[in-house]
Amino acid sequence: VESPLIFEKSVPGRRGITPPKAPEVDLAALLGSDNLRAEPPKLPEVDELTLVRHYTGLSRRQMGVDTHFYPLGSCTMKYNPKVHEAAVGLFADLHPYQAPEVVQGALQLMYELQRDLSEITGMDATTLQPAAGAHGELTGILIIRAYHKSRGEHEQRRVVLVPDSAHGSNPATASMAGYTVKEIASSPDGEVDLEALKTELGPHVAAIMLTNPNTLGLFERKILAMAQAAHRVGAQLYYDGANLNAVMGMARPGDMGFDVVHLNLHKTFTVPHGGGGPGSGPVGVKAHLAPFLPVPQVVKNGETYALDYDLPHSIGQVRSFYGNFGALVRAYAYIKMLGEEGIKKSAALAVLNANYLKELLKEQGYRIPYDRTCMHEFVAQPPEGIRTLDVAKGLLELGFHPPTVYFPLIVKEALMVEPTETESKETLEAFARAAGELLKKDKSWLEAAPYSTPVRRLDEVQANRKPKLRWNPGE
Amino acid sequence: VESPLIFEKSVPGRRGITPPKAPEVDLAALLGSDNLRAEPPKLPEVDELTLVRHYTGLSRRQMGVDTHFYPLGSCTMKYNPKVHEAAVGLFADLHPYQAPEVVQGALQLMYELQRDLSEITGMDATTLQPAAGAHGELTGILIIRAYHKSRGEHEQRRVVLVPDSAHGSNPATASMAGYTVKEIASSPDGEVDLEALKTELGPHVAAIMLTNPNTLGLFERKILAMAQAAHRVGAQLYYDGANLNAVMGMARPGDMGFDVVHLNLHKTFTVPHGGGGPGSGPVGVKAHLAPFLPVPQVVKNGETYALDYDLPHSIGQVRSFYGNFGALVRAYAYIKMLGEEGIKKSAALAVLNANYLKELLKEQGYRIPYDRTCMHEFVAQPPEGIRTLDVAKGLLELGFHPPTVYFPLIVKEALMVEPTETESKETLEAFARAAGELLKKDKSWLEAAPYSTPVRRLDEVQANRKPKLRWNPGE
Amino acid sequence: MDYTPHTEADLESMLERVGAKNLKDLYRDLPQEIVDPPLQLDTAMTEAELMRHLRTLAAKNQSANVGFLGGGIRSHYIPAVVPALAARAEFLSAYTPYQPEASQGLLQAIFEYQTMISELTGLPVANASMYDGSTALAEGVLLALRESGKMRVAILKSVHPEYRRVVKTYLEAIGAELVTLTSTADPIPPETGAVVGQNPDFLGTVHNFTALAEAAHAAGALFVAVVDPISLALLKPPGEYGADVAVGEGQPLGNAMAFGGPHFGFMAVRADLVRQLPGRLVSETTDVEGKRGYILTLQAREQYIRRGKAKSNITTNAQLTALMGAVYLAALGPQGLKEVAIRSVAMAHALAEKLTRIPGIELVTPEPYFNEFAVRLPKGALEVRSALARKGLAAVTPVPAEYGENLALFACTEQHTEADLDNLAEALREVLR
Amino acid sequence: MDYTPHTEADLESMLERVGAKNLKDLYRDLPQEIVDPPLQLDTAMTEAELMRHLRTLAAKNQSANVGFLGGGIRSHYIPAVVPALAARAEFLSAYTPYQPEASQGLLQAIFEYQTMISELTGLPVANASMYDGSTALAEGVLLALRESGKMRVAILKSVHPEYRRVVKTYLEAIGAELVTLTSTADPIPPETGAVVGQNPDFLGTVHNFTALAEAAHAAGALFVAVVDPISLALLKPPGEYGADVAVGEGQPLGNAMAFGGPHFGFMAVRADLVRQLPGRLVSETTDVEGKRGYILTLQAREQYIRRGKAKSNITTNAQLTALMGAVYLAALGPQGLKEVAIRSVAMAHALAEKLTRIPGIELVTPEPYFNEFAVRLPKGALEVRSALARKGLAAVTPVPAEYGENLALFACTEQHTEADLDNLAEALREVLR
Repeated sequence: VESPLIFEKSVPGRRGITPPKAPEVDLAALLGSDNLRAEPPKLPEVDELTLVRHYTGLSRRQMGVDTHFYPLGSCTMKYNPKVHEAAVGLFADLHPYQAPEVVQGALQLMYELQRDLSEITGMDATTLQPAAGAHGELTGILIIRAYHKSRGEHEQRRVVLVPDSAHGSNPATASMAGYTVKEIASSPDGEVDLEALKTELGPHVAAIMLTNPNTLGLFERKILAMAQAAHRVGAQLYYDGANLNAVMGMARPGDMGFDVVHLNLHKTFTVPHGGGGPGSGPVGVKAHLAPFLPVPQVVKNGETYALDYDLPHSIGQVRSFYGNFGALVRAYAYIKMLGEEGIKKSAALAVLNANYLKELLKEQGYRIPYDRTCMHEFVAQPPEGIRTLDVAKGLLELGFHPPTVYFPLIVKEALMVEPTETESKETLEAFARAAGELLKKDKSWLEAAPYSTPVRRLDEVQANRKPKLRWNPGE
Repeated sequence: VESPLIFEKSVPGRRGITPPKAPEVDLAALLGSDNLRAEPPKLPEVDELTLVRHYTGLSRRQMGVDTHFYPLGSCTMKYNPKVHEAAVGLFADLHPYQAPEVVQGALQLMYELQRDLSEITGMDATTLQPAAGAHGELTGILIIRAYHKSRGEHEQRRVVLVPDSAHGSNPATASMAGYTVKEIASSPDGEVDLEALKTELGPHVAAIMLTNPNTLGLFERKILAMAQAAHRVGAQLYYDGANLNAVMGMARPGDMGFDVVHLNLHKTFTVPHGGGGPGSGPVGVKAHLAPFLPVPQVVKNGETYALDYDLPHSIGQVRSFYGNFGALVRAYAYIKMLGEEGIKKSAALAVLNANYLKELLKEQGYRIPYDRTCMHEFVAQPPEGIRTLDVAKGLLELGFHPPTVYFPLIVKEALMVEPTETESKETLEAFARAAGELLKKDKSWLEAAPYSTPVRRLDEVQANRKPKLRWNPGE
Repeated sequence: MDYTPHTEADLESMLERVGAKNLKDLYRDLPQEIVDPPLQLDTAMTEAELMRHLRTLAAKNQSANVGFLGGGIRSHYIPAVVPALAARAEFLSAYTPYQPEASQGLLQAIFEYQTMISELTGLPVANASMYDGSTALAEGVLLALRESGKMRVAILKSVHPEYRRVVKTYLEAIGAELVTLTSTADPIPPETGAVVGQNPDFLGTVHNFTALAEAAHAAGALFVAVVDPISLALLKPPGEYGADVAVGEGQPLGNAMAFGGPHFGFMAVRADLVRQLPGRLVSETTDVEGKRGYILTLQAREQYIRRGKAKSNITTNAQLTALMGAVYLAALGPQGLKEVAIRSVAMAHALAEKLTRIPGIELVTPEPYFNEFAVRLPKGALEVRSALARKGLAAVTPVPAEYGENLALFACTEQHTEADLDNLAEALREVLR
Repeated sequence: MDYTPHTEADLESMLERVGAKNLKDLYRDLPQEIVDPPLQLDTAMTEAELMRHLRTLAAKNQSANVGFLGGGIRSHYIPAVVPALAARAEFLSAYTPYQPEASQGLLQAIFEYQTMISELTGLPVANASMYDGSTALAEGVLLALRESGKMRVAILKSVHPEYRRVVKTYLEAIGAELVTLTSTADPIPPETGAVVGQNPDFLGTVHNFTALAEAAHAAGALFVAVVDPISLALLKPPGEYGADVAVGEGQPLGNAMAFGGPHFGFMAVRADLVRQLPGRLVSETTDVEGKRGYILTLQAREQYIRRGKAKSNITTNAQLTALMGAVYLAALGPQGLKEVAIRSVAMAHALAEKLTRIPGIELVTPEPYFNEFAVRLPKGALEVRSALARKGLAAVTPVPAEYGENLALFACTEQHTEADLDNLAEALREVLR
């Protein structure tokens, strides 16, 4: 076996870390003999060197932004500054139930971050509690729900409108909040069809969830009109912050007319994705929604920071404690280092990189279904007859992580490309050259790629039909 | 180019880290216009992400103990505990010229380490100043030199005796200290020929430098007699600590009769080798040599620790400040965690692993020129007709770092194998299987190996004839 | 400073290529009245200035390391290998492993993690992680309601109050009802789809939930157990006392307290519930050459495939912190974890004995308890907590008034020594004098 | 605890295989009277106990970060990328790259480092590193003596006193003589093989060594320059003023102060001196497929090949800390390094102005000076250093009496702010009051 499981390296009686000596105690007496487990859990038994080699070895079978260009559309795989990891270390030993007077530094950081995120999004108040983007979505939709409830309109407003190009988390969130989801078709220019939207709008609509720029990388140019139309019928406008990186500081959701916005700190604000989290999904709201934010909020009384649980209209709590504090430290560090100019410049260069790469890919023979100035990302298609999946696997072989594939659903064979602002011109050019080179390869080469990755194409059908979700001894 | 140089990734005007803003100053006025350089140094100009990808990429073109079994004889490539890196971080911000009363923790650590190393080696006093093993050798030999000088015997004692199996650093050190080196042949059993040694001994001999166990991995069984013979003629017995791991705590150089010992903290005491240092080479001495130790020594006055420069007979200073303090922290941590039992057990298991692997390799067809109970390492030879170099390169192909090759010089086609105590039985067995597998390979396969490393066999002759020692722009 | 690599020359040639006059011109499609607003942010810092500023902030905090605070987050020792390995750049800077050929490292690590959680909980299937313990519980409860087709949840009052608040928020969203049971003997209300108990509970008591799980099943409900992962080294796993779903907070497994997050939640279920699971799952499979490999599976449950019909909206979970949990479990092994648990238990019992010798302090947690217990203090808990903080001690987890007046939790870990306990007792004696 | 993986079963089967009764039996060949002596060592600690113990020790130290101490070691800011990249496990846990196919990462990094040192010093060849600045100087002087065939070294008194002490130790070993010059105008004694000057010197003064180098050459000696790497962002490189050998201390390049070590020394020489160089050298070459690669070269200079005839006994050098230096230089780039240097210079001059306004303090460093300067204090330097330490300030590098009474150095870096300078001046004023 090339990469044995840690369980397959386990040897009975072998030890890694030894904790401080446990005293002799009568566990049955202390805990009740009925309550004790008969068999210990079959955890791996390995020495420390074996442990180190195992996980170091696994890391070497893994691509990341630190090793490869990783232009995953809608994921904002920008560089995660190393200084943030040092920053987090300064706040590791704090317990959420310490007395507030001995965690003033942590509270100050959260307070300032609430304020700075409100400023960057153009909102009036922000909660840092949600643990990820989708969690922020749920929080935001629950705030809207509570708002309608407070006005006695909850029973009447049972529909959430979502464009057909939206991230799947939008309709999933609306469902989790008990709403009926209604999809709005995109118009041929890739934007929300304003007239179609207006047709669906009415006093039965609780909210419209929009991503702007949308998942095609296009800015919704009629956004002000959409906001007006929504507000005219009392619907709330929800901003999915997945694509905020395009307009970070350059155009604020609040100024576009949005009432609620969630942010993905792990996309826009450089919290490392970590292979799928932890992220952080703060939610900003306009003043009329502030009373419904989750508890606690961080407040400042004179020179002292405190946790305020006394918000009678709050939707309650969406997570234990105060959110993913470690992620907040990183986002705080990022904002403090960039300042106004750096934030705006980063957004604009994300847009420049995307447009530049779009031109290069076009030149290499890729189709651009919506070919106008894009924002931070764009959608491309391989030439007729070549499958997107094969392009993705071919890119892996040439040393690039592929873009997002087969999303958004409204574009066939979509490649959603988001280079981010931290990539250099040379990297974009190298990627475009590789993407072009693929189109000249034998079809059979392409269909069997990749070749030199730790494994080659995997049998997904087998995994779905007969999932094997854990190791079993003796197999 | 598969792995471009950082210079080849450089783009004029590109920036990585930005320091705090420099004020406008008239440099010519402040520093003298004559003193200013005309051209800036051509350092790389890269952004932070390019920097990160570059060095992360280089690390992925590198083997280490954390990735591979690395049984380099005489190098003691044992596991370097991760906790030591955390430990060092606690002492990073100390300046060597701080007032002693505000660095009492650092001084206490050094004081205790001096004491513990003396205890483990059976010596009376220890200096922590030497920066590496060879540096410790120089220090030790200079101490011996100063001792003879103090007795008026320096002019008469101009010879240092060194066995022919010794590390090259021994004769090199003796030369650096102005001595004439005289080699002693090994006897057929691989040990120093006691009679030959006695013949060479006399009032002209300043010191004998011995490694024990020696570089064949054999304990010098006549060590007590050798010490007696040396002392009888007034010569000092020097212990090269490169192989201390075999007897760490189990048999002390001081008890064997040695007068001076240097340690390689980066071998025996788990300081990471770091690709060739920094290491640390403390030197322990018997009481009669203590007055000659370098300055400063760390001393304890009551409850206070201090640096003592007042040693009138000292050889002086061999390095700025107090040695490689960061390495000392790691060694200190190691000793505190192991304690007496752990230290002895580690040594004994290093010996057990070596003997076990010796048996396995023998079984696979390797020749063992000195086949008796070895210490922490042993010397093997491939079967007649197979070159050691090819075995080494074949092992690389099979995922193992090879042993030390072509050393010691007194064994033809030597493979010096030191598994260390931190390797598991399974790893030793896997290595032996691979070593055996190689012997069954086609000769042509073996002679052309390795195949899948980042580069294949390199042209060493070209590098020696026409060394290219730096990158030059435009090449 | 920022992290963009663009030189002046780059800017010029790239802008020309894309046909824009300047950076702002890239935003020409937008309503111009909203473009480039002034922002009230602090002046940009260099890295050196940032770190100095953060050190100043950090100096305004007191370390709670080796403290006695609990309530779901505890100060266990984190072996240095855990952050050293989990922080490998490839893990840190990777996305969710959608391209399996590029992500075997993470995928294998998740597969191993799933196995470890399955072993701890005694349930056959675990997902790749949840945000934290509280949201894992909320999702576990939603799963039970989906499976049972009912809209009522009965939760023991002894479940962590913050967890109950989070569940309440989630249930309100779908109009389901949350009923609080004050005892395991309370009858289960009709139409209940999920019964929830915590073990050890919020006040530290260890339960035998066998009867409760049976009652839940008899009522047509699923039994959802909230468990502490370290306790599972010693205690009967939820799979053995009839839990259909087990969830918990992963922080004690090698994650820094970090003022409450990020950590990870875990979730394990009965085999037949696998297609109801929220979140990611990794399966073993083979590649075209027959080589073993790992891949995300059963993605039809997830939002990016199933959209409005997904089992949950969860997307990003807590992979890196879950990886830390896995490294921790592998570093300790079954014996190490057991020793951590035993020492924590022993220290907690020793501390309870010392504290209850102080006049005015009485133990209120029913026995048997594990590594944490509640006492009644003769003064308000917040006041005592502050007084101890002034002595440099992190202790006294305040207990909400619904459990009684002036209650406080004390938690012990394997880090504590007898001297630590004496020191706390002495300080508490002084504070209460 | 220890780091051995052997289980009881392993021990049993392995001992049997090697024919030993028990572990002690492996030492049966040794004189039994010396085997297994009792050792007086502290009781073994677990990792948790160790870290707690070390934190206690660390708490007895005061941080010198952003302090004003100098004398070769300074508190420059270390960008987080530097330790993050240099500490990659593959670098940390590798040996000297004797097997080039397994070590291209390190070999390429060293090749790049050699190039950077060559660029900084203006000399064409740099080795892979030395232990530190002082031993690099000692080895540089030995090189000059080998090359010149002479046995006398003339060193300016303004060279760091610790460096002079180390050189003295090395020279005594071979019976060579060390002569101290009090000024660059002093005549060079006959039979001198090496003339040594430091720039900026120990007291901070910047020199134009062109005339001295010429004089050295005229006398048949090599000129060895000791230089500060950060100063070389602004100052004329030694290769331009006639230095044959340039050496220096690498600590300011991204290495923590660490109470004085480990850091690295660097050494660069004229092209024709390459075969006299001590230590390791990496050369570019090609592999059997013509692919570019890197390899250790000219190993015939080294001890493990040449034994008694080697150029030095140096073996282990300071590869990892030199790598930190390389990462630092690449992170800053020419512009960043220049800005670090300029701000350090500006702050030092501003501080000198503030300090010399304090009654009783006078500047003694001759101008021009760089980032460090000496003043005469109205009190003993040790006393003042302690008084400032009590105020939490790390300042006042004591200057040996051979340079004058009551002298102290003050060093500035780019980390300092105007407020830091005012704060120090104010504290010093109070201390001297």
